[in-house]
Amino acid sequence: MFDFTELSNAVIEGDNAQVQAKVNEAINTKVDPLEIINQGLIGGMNVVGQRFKVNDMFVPEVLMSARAMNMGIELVKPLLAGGEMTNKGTVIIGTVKGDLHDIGKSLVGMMLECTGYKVVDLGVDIAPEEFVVAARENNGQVLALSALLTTTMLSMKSTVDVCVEEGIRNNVKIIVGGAPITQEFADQIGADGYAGDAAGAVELVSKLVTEMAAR
Amino acid sequence: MFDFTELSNAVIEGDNAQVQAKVNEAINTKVDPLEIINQGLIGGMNVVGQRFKVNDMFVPEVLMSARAMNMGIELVKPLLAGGEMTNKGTVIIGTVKGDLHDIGKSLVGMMLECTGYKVVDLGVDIAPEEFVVAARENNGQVLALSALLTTTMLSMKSTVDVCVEEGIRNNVKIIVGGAPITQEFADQIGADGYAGDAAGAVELVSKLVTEMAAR
Amino acid sequence: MANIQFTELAYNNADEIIYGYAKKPVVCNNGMVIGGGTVYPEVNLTLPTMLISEETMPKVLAQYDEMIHGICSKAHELHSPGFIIEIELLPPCTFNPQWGKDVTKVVKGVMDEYSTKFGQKSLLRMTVVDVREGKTLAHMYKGEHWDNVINTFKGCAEAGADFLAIESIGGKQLHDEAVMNCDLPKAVFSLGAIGCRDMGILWDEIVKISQEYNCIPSGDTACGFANTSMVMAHKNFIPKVFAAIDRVMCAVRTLVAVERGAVGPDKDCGYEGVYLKAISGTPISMEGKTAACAHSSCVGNISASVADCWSNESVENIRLLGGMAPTVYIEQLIYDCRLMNGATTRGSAKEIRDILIESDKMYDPQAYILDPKVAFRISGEIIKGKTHFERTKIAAAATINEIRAGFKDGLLQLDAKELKYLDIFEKQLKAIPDDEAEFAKQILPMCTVDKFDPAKYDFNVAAK
Amino acid sequence: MANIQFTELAYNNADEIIYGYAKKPVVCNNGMVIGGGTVYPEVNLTLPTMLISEETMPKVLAQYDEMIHGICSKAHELHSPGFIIEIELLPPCTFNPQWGKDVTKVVKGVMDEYSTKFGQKSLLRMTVVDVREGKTLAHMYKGEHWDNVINTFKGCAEAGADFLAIESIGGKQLHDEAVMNCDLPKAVFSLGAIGCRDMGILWDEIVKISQEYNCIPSGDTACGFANTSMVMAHKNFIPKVFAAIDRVMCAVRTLVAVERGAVGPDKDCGYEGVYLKAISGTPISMEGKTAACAHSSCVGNISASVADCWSNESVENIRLLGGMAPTVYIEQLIYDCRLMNGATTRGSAKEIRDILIESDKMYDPQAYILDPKVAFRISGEIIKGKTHFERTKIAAAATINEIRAGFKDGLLQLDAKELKYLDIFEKQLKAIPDDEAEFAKQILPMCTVDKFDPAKYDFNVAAK
Ligand SMILES: [Zn+2]
Ligand SMILES: [Zn+2]
Ligand SMILES: [Zn+2]
Repeated sequence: MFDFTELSNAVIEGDNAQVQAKVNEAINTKVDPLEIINQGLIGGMNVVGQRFKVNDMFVPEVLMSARAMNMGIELVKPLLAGGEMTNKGTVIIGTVKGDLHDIGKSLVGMMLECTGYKVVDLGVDIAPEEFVVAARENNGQVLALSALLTTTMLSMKSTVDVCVEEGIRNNVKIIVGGAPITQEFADQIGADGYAGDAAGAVELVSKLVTEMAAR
Repeated sequence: MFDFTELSNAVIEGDNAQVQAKVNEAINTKVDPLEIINQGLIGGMNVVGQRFKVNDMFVPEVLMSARAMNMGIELVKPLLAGGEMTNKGTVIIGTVKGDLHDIGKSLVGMMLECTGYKVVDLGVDIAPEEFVVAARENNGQVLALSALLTTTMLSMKSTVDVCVEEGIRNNVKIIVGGAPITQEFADQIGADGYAGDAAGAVELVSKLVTEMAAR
Repeated sequence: MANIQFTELAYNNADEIIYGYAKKPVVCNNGMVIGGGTVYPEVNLTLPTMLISEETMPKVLAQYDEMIHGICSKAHELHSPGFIIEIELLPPCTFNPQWGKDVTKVVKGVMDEYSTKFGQKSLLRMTVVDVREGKTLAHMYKGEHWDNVINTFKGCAEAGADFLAIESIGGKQLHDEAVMNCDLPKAVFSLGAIGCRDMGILWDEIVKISQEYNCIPSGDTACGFANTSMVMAHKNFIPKVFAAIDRVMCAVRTLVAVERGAVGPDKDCGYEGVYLKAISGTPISMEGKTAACAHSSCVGNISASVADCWSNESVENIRLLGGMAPTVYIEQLIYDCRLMNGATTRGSAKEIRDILIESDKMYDPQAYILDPKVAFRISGEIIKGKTHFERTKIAAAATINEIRAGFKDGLLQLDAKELKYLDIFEKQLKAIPDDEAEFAKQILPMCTVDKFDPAKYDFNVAAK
Repeated sequence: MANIQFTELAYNNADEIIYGYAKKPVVCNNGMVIGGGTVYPEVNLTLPTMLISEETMPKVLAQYDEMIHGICSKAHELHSPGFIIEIELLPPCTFNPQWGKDVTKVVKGVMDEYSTKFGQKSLLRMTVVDVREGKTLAHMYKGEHWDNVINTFKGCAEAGADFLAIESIGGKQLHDEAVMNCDLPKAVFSLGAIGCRDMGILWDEIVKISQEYNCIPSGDTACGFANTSMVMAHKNFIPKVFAAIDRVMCAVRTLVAVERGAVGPDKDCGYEGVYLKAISGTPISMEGKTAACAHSSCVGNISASVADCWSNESVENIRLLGGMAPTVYIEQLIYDCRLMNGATTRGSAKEIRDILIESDKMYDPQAYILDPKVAFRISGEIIKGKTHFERTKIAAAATINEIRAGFKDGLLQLDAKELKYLDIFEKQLKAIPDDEAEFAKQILPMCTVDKFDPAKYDFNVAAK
């Protein structure tokens, strides 16, 4: 069996050159492409996620690792059979309409990527309709809405409402977060969950995606 | 016409002896008993209420005035024809079940008396059923509920609910007050009003009683 | 059973009395010493609006768990050398002693976790609600109400409370009436006769329980008494001088806990703690500006001048922009304490103390009588009294004299209405006979049974 | 138009820099002098969660009315010699300049009422939101967004604002990216090149409007910049030393307001105000422990050491046990200020200042660089730079040196990860060329248009 330790370590250290070298080495020794991704690349990224959670790594370091991982995945992708899953699911993330706060949302996206989800980051000031379109186009399982202003958190409700109107509400889980958001508010607007921080969001997404798979 | 100034002043000063002397003087000169009450006694008490509101009188002084007024009313009462109203309406007041806070509620009762209402003070720790019984027995127009604890304010809801069940909800206005209470909470539990202090409670009762009369 | 009679003050002069140091520091098992030189933050927290029932208890406990985690982690982050958590149980948690015990267990569990993980030192004060009131109360010292109070104390002690405390209410209904009517004799009776007697009985039990479970009997406050006056005065419902006199009279009552074996730190909301400290050397918790979350105050700074713990009184677990309110308040308290303790390290504690005193004393007689110099003088008078009744009377008289003198010397602002009431109270006070039994015979007929029922207190005029 | 180049510090030595006094005090029409010896409370308040729309505007205004009444009446009750109210407008009230004006009118109306009735002195700071961002932004200096900002300033000024302020955001998106990646060169570019340039254009307009309407151009803060770093560092997402370096670099940017004619008091959430005061003598508002309602802080006390106004940053109009939160917070601020001003009266202000400094400086580089002695030395370096770009680079380099020295001398605690990043940042900094145009040419290709679009800023590499 191929030893993925060095590849994983290269991801953890965000060392692009080393990731490239190790991925190519694995490809050349005919390792199953999916294993390269899951055990080598995502495996390393999981460690990064854990370390970040206990304050052992800073955000810039995690971002470097994520970039290294993604580069590795791009190298492997051509070898995958069509339709093979390289991720645990797809999360559409964005800051709701009227709100321009970027960082919190990006951190959640980053942590989700660490854990093996595909993340479609729509950016900030996203209208309900844009969320719906993105969910449809990317076959997203989870919509993650962010708001930092007490004046814009009400846009979250509109987004949930539009999902109902557009008939996609049963196909996606909707989660909300941001400084002024509470579990109570999440319940009120009919969201499926609330998380207080990026780590919580990851746990929540895992829980919801598992639930959906079990249906 | 009889000059009520001295009688009113005696009420304002809480001077029992002088109130007694002046009421008797009025009775002896055949002044209309209702006028003695309304112009002389309640007239003086209205001034007291005003002064208290602008911090010109302390509670003990108001209580002395109220006692003097009530003593005067007792002197006049035997002369009234049966059924003649000596007050603007009847307010049943009490602190709700589970709550033993007395003073705030007593102050509201005091201020209502100042303004010419009959006040039936049930005391503290009053069950919903007791409010209903008292409202029926005294033909009360307003139920005033007090709570000081966040854990007992929920008893206010039970009281409103029991009024509905017992079929008296349409005959009484229900108002709520106390430190943790808000207008929002009042709306939530289906009360007719909320007041933040004793003066506000008086205004609120006046408004509600006027509305009921207009029906 | 202890029965100490304090006939001398704990301090030789007022200048010795200062925050952070008490003549009789309380040494705790984890190494924290209250009154040993460091002022510790004491954070108080409570539930947001919610029902407490068998059904909601898991939610209730989850709330406490969340609050304590927030507090401990903030204290650790801000390098607090130690802190105290006070839980004032809500009535259902005393009516159901097991619930009070469960709360204690959860809270102490989190505190222990931070102690083990990070060496974060903390102490837990459990304050049982005195539920001995209401229509169903049969007796103050036996029956359901009494048993619930006692069993809740035992449960909290067993579950790991470091300090036991209570805001006892014997005589409170009568005192409420006294406040509403500014009836000083009735206040003297309710405090000096009923209240002190009640506290003696109650605190003998609390001290016994503390010994049994190896925790510390901390203290009582006149929350139901002088704080009622304080709130009424703050709203301009009664004269401020009544509230000031009432506060000092309450010192005699609150001191009974110490006479019976309580050792401190006395509870935060008892501003009469200054007198307790002056007389007995017991460390005290105090609250002021950083308790504005619970009530506005005219003693925002002066209350810190001789404090050994510094408290926020009470804050609900609601969300502010910066986080949950209990976490916000531990942060504020920690920084307040850093300032005071930093001054101690630099040798300028007395200067800070005097600045804190001067900040407030001029504006309100309730602040004025917290000046340790004033408290020292009045305390010196109080201890001359032979009985609680006598001491309570002396407390009132001495306070009236001090307030008058302070006004005359231009150290205290008072308007004409306040001055008028000083005269009224002086007259009321002089009308009280020296003999307690005689006084009781005079005043009892003026007390309705619903405000004070002698039978429920085993109160016997002749026996007094 | 003003264009002051500060080439000397306002102070001869660090020991002169102290709270309450600024070299260039701001004298207001009502007699209040900011930086003239008294620290004034500056209370900040905001709406609870609610929709702001044409329909809800009456409710919005009623909220402001309630908050200001509560604040004014508490300030009067507590004998505050004066206070400042800051309203940071919410975005809808800048997108609709008339709404911002209406809010100003209501707020100022209540303040005037208390001034007339009780002689209660107060000043109003209106902070317009910089809405120049988002998908629909066509240009920074023309079009709808720019017009809304300018018209809101005019509306607020006309409606009675005493001070105009803003937290401008030119270059913010790029800076966000710099923070996330701990990319010091990109931060230098966003602050020293883009931000400073943007503030020049913006503040020329604000100063012009202030002159026209006879109000005071107060200042800007790096809220969108260094406070983002601060929050990220507080969560352990980035090294604290990055946040400290970023803070000092921001001083160069914030100072641009003063170069263009702003006179202070600088806004509360700009901790770089310490540098502003050292360099220009402008009075500053600061926030610390009593702003825990808005965010936790590692500079709870040290931030007060040289403050001229003392703020709570922001609190929503929600109910605490003791009353509405804005009223609670003005009370806390008033007592904080009483303590500081009382010390000034007694001649012990410097002692208090030094206690405040020592309270925090050791625990965090962000606190360390607020020590006026450190700020004085770094400021002395900054003013040697000829351009904003050069000054920003110097700020970073000098801060790295000071932090390193502080650590070496045992004055500042830093763990190994922080020390490692000091080296990384030093290396990053050394890689930046001295020539600004060359630097811009290097860095622009690394900036995507969605984070920084030169065309929207009229940004021209060659012209720089
Ligand atoms: Zn209390
Ligand atoms: Zn800000
Ligand atoms: Zn601010």
